[in-house]
Amino acid sequence: MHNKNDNVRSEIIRRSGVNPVKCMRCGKCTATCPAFDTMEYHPHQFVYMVESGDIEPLMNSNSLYQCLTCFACVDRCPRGVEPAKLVEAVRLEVIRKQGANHMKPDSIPAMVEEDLPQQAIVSALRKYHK
Amino acid sequence: MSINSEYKPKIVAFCCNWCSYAGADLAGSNRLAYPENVKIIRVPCSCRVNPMFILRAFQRGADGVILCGCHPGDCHYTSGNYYTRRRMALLFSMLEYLGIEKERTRVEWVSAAEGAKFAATMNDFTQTVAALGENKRLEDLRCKR
Amino acid sequence: MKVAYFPGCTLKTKAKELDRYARKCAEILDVSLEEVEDWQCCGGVFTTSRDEVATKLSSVRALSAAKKNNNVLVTVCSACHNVIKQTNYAMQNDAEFAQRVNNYLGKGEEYDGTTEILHYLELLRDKVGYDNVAKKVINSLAGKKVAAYYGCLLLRPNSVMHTDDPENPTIMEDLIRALGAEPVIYSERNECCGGYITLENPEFSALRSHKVTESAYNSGADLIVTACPLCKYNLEKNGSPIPVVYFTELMAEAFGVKEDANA
Amino acid sequence: MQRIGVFVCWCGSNIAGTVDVKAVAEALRSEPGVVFSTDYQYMCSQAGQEIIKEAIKEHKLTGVVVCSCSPRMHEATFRKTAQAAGLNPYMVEIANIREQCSWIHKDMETGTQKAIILGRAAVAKVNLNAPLIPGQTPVTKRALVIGGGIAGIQTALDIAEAGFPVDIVEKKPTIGGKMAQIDKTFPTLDCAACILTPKMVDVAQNENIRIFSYSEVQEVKGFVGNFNVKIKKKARFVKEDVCTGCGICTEKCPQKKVPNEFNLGMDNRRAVYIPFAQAVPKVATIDADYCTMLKTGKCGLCAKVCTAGAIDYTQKDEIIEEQYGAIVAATGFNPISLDKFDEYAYNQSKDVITSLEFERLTNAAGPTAGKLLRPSDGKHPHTIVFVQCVGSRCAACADKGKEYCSKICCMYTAKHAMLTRDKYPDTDVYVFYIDVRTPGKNFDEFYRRAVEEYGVHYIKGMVGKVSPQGDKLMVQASDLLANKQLHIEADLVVLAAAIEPDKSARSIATMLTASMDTNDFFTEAHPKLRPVESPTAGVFLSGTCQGPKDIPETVSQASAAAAKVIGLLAKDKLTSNPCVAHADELMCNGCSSCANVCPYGAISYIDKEFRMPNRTTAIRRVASVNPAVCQGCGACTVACPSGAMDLNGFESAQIIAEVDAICR
Repeated sequence: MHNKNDNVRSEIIRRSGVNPVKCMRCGKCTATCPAFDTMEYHPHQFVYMVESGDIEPLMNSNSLYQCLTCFACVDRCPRGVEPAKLVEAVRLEVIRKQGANHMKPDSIPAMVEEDLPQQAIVSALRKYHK
Repeated sequence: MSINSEYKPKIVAFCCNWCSYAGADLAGSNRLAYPENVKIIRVPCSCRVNPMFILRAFQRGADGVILCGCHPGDCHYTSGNYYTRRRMALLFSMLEYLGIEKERTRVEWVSAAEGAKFAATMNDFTQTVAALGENKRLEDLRCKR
Repeated sequence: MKVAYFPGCTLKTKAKELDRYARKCAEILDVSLEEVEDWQCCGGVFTTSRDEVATKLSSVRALSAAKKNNNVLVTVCSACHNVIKQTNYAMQNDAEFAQRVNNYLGKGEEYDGTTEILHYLELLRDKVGYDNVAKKVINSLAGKKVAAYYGCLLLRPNSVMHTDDPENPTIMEDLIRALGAEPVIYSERNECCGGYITLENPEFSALRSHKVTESAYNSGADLIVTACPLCKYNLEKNGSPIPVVYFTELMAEAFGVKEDANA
Repeated sequence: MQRIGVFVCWCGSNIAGTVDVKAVAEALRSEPGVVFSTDYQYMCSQAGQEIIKEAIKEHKLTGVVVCSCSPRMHEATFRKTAQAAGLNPYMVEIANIREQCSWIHKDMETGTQKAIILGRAAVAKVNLNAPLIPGQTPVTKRALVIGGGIAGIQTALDIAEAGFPVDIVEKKPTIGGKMAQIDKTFPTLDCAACILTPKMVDVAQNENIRIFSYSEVQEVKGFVGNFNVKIKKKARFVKEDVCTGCGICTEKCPQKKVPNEFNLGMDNRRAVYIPFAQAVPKVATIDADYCTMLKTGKCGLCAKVCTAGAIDYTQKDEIIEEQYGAIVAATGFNPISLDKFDEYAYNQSKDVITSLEFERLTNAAGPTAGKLLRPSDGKHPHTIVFVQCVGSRCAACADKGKEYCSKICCMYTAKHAMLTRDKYPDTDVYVFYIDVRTPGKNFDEFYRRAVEEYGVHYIKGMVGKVSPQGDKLMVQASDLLANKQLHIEADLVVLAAAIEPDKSARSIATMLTASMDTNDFFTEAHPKLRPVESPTAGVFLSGTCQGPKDIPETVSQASAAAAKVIGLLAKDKLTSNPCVAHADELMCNGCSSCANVCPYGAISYIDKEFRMPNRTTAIRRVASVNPAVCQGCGACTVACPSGAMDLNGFESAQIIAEVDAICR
C-alpha cells in the first residue's frame, strides 16, 4: 500500500507504538467503547483505516475528540493492539499543526461551572490543545 | 591461489540430515543453482558440529563455513539446534576476536521444504565470502600441499 | 512509615476532603505522608505518545523526589496516580523516551525508574494491611451499603497499573468491608463516567454518569465512594440519586475524625 | 588399511550429462585405500547392484563408495546390496553427485571437478568407517494408556483387539472423560452417551484390558520396549471387586452438600458417589475431603447399608508396578479458567456459563434433567447469547487466554444454537463470532443449517461487556458488518471457553521425557509425517493432549496411535539404529555434561573399575549410553569436555577427514 499517506501512517505508528497489523478484526474494542454513540469512526475502524493508510477522514473527524481515554479497548483487546493509543496519535497529528488546536484557552471560561474540578480543564487542554 | 576475477572461495557447509540436507536435495531437484565451491557435509543434527570442525576447516584453508539446521522448534531431536545456536554464538564471537571476519561464518535455518532458501543462502554466503577474499589468518600453511 | 506524597492540584482546591482525610487517616495509621516539595500538576491525563516528553516531566520530577522518602510515592487522586504510574512505566520500559527525559533533567538529576508508585488504596492494602485498618475503626459503618466506583484511571491499562483485576476489582470493596460496611457489586463500577468530555459534550458525560449511578442505585447502594474528583463531579452534577463521597471521607467517618460541617 | 571400491553412477544422463563419470572414476582410483573404481549407467538397477556385489567379492572390498543420487534416496538400497555380498552395511558411503552437483551445475568441467571432491570426501570417510551392528532389545508385550477418555478408550480397544494386553490409568473414578459429559455430537447430532457407553462396556468386558481408575502414574523408568511404571491406586475406601454398584450408599449418605464435578458444580452429590449411571467401573468412591466418617470417625452409615460389605474405611493408597513395551499419552483437555475474563461476568452471575456447562444443562442426565433452565432461578431463558473465542486466539494475554484457536468451539456453538432453536422455538439465539471455522466433513453445511433453517442470529463481532442487571444480563457487543454497537437484554450467556491440556500432562511428559510445546501440548515426532508418535521412542500420543481436536479426529488419532503400538508390540526384538553415541571410558571423567544435554535421557553413569599403575585399581564414575534410547543426534559429543563422547557413523575423525578432503 503505497500512497501519499505513507509518511503520516508510519509517523502515527511510530508515535503510538501500536502495530495495527496485529488486529484480527474481532471488534471487541468497538463492542467495549463507551463513546461509541458519539463517534463517527469507531475504534475498529481507526485501527483498520490506519493500517490501510486511509487516515485523512480520521483527521477530519470529530471522533478524535470523543475518545475518553478510558483504556477499556486497550485492556480488552485480545491481540494487544491498543486502539486508544492510535486515536491519540492521529489527534496529535492534527493539533500539532499550527492553529489547529481543538480547544482554545479563551473559550474555556464559558464552559466552566463553578465546581468543575481543575482536573477536567487540565485534562481537556492536554488532550485537545498543543 | 591468488585473488583475481576467477577467485572462488572454498566453502564448507554442514547440513543436518533431516531439514537442511533435505533442503539442499530439494534445491537440486528443482535445479536451483548455487556455486560449486559450496561442499556439503552431512551430519545427523546441527548440534553434532563440534566447533573444532569449523576451526579445522579454516585451518585447512576454507574461506567460509556455514552451518544449516532445522528451524528453532522443529529440530528432529527436539532441542539440538538450540544447542547449536548457543555454541556457535560463542565460537563466532571468539573467531571475530581472533580477527576472522564474522561474515565468514554463519548459522542458517533451512527446512526440508526450503530448497529456494537453501540456494539463495548459499549464493549470498558465497558472494559475501568472496568479497572478503582468502582466509589467511587461520590457515595453517604447513597443511598446504 | 515515611512515604512521599503527591496531592495534585484538584486536591488543593475542589477536592479538599479527599486530601484532608487522607492525611488524617494516615496519621491514625502511623503513616507519615511527606508532601513532595514544589510539586507541579501531573497534567490530568497521560499522553500515550512516545514523543510527548515535556508534558511528562512534572511526573518524573515527583518520582525522583520520592528518593528521599523510602523511594515510595503515594498519590490519592486516581488521575494523578494514572499519569505518574504510566510515566514511570515508560521510564522503565522505553529507553529512548527515558533518555530524552533525562536530557531535560540535567546532570545529576537523572531518574532511573526505581521509585515505587502506590495509590493510597494500595498503600492501605499492601503496606498497612486492611486488618490494621479495621483495628482503627471506632464508628463501625455496619448496615451501610456502599458502592465502590473505580472508573477507568485506577485500573487501566492493567498491563501498567496492576492495581487489581480490572474486570472484577476488590481493592475498594475490601476497604469497605474493613470499615464495617457492606460493599455492593454492580456492573458499571469500572466503566467511564465521561471524564473530561464533560467540558465540551456535557450531554454525553451525563449519559455515562447516569448509567453508573443508576446501576449502583439499582443494586441497592446507599452511597457511592470514589477516589477521583472528576468522577465525583460528574456523578453528582448529573443527579446521582445517592450521595457520592471520597473513600477517604468514608474512612474518616469510621475512624471518628470526620467533621460534621460541610468543608 | 581399507580396500575401497568406488562406483560412479551415470543416472542415465542425469549425472552423466554434466559430470564426466569416467574421469571421476579415474580420479578417485588414485585416492588412498581405493583398489577398484568403475562406472555404470544405473547403479541402483539390478545389474548395477550385481556389479557392486561382484566387486566386493572379487576385490575383497572392505568399504564401498557410491557416487550417485542423495543418500536419502538410495543409501538403504546400497547398504542392502553390500550386506548381500557379505559386507557390513555401514561400510557404505554415498557421495551425492546428483542433487548437489550435476543437477545444479551446467558446465561439465565444473561438475566433474566438484564430483571428484565429493567422492574424495566420501572415500576419506569410508577409510575410517567401522562395521556397526544394530543392538537388539526384547519387547514387553503390554501397553499402558494414560487417560481413559474417548482417546484412551479407542486406543486401548484397538490394541486389545490385536491381542495385546493393555492397562488404562484414569485419575477419575470412572473412564469416559469429557465425552461422557457431552449431550450430543456434531454434525450428526447423535447422543454422545449412546455411542460412548457401549465402548466403555467393551473396555470393561475385554479380557485384554485392565482399568486402573482413580489412579495416577507415579514413576516411569526404562525405554522403548522396556518401560517400568509405578501406578498409584488412590484409596477409594470401597473394595472394587466386592462393590456391585447398586448405589444404595450414594442415596443414604447424609453428606449431601458436595459440589458435583460431573455436572460442573451445578448441583450436589453425596460424599460417597458414583459419577454417573453408566460409570465404568461401576463402583462407588468415598470422597475423603467430605466424608464425615473419614474426617471425624463418626457416621459409618454407608458401611451399614452396604449389603455386599464393600466399604473399607481403612483402605490405603496402593502402588502397582508393571512392565510395558509402549506407553500412550491420552491425557485430554479442560476448558480454561474464566477468572481473568470477568468482562463477561462469569464470576458475577450464575447465568453466565461455559459451553461445557451448557452441555450439562441440556443433557437428560444433567442437573435439570435436560430442560434448558437458568441456573439462577430455574426459569426458561428466552434470549441466549453465545460468545465464541473466549480466551482463544488471545495473543495479548498469555496469563489470561491462549494464542491458538481451540478448533471445536465454532461447531459446538452451532450445535448448541441449533438444538436450542429446535427444542425451544420461542428462544432468540445470538452467536457472536470473529470467524466461523468449519473445515470438516458436513461441518459447514451444519453451520449453515443453524443459520438458514433454525434462524440462529450469527453476528460478526464480539461482546465487550456483560452487565448483570436484576434478573437480566445486559450484553454490549459490536456488529461489525452493520458498524453498530448492540445492546441485548439476555437471559443466559454462554461462553465458548478456550481449551487447554489437562494440568497433569506436564508432570506426565516429564516422567516420559516426552517434549511439550509452550502451550503444554505434547509435541509430535514430526508434525506432518509422524503425528501420533512423540519424539521419545515408545511413547505415543492420542487425542487432545497433542492439540485441540473434535471427537472424530480424536478417534482417528487414537486408532493411529494404537496401530503404531501394535506395530511395536508385534516385534519380538527391537533393532536399534547403530549410529548412536558411545563413551570412551578411559577418557570420560564422569562430569555429566553429556547427560545434561541429552534430550532423551539416554546417558546414565556407572562405576567402573580401572587398572592403575603398580597393580592397583580405582573405581571411577563413567558415562554409559543406552543404545536403545539414544537417537544419535550427537549433542553430547560436542558437550563432552574431554572428547570421550563420539557418535557411531559420524565419528569426529570421520567428519574431520571429510573436511580435510574438501579443503585439500
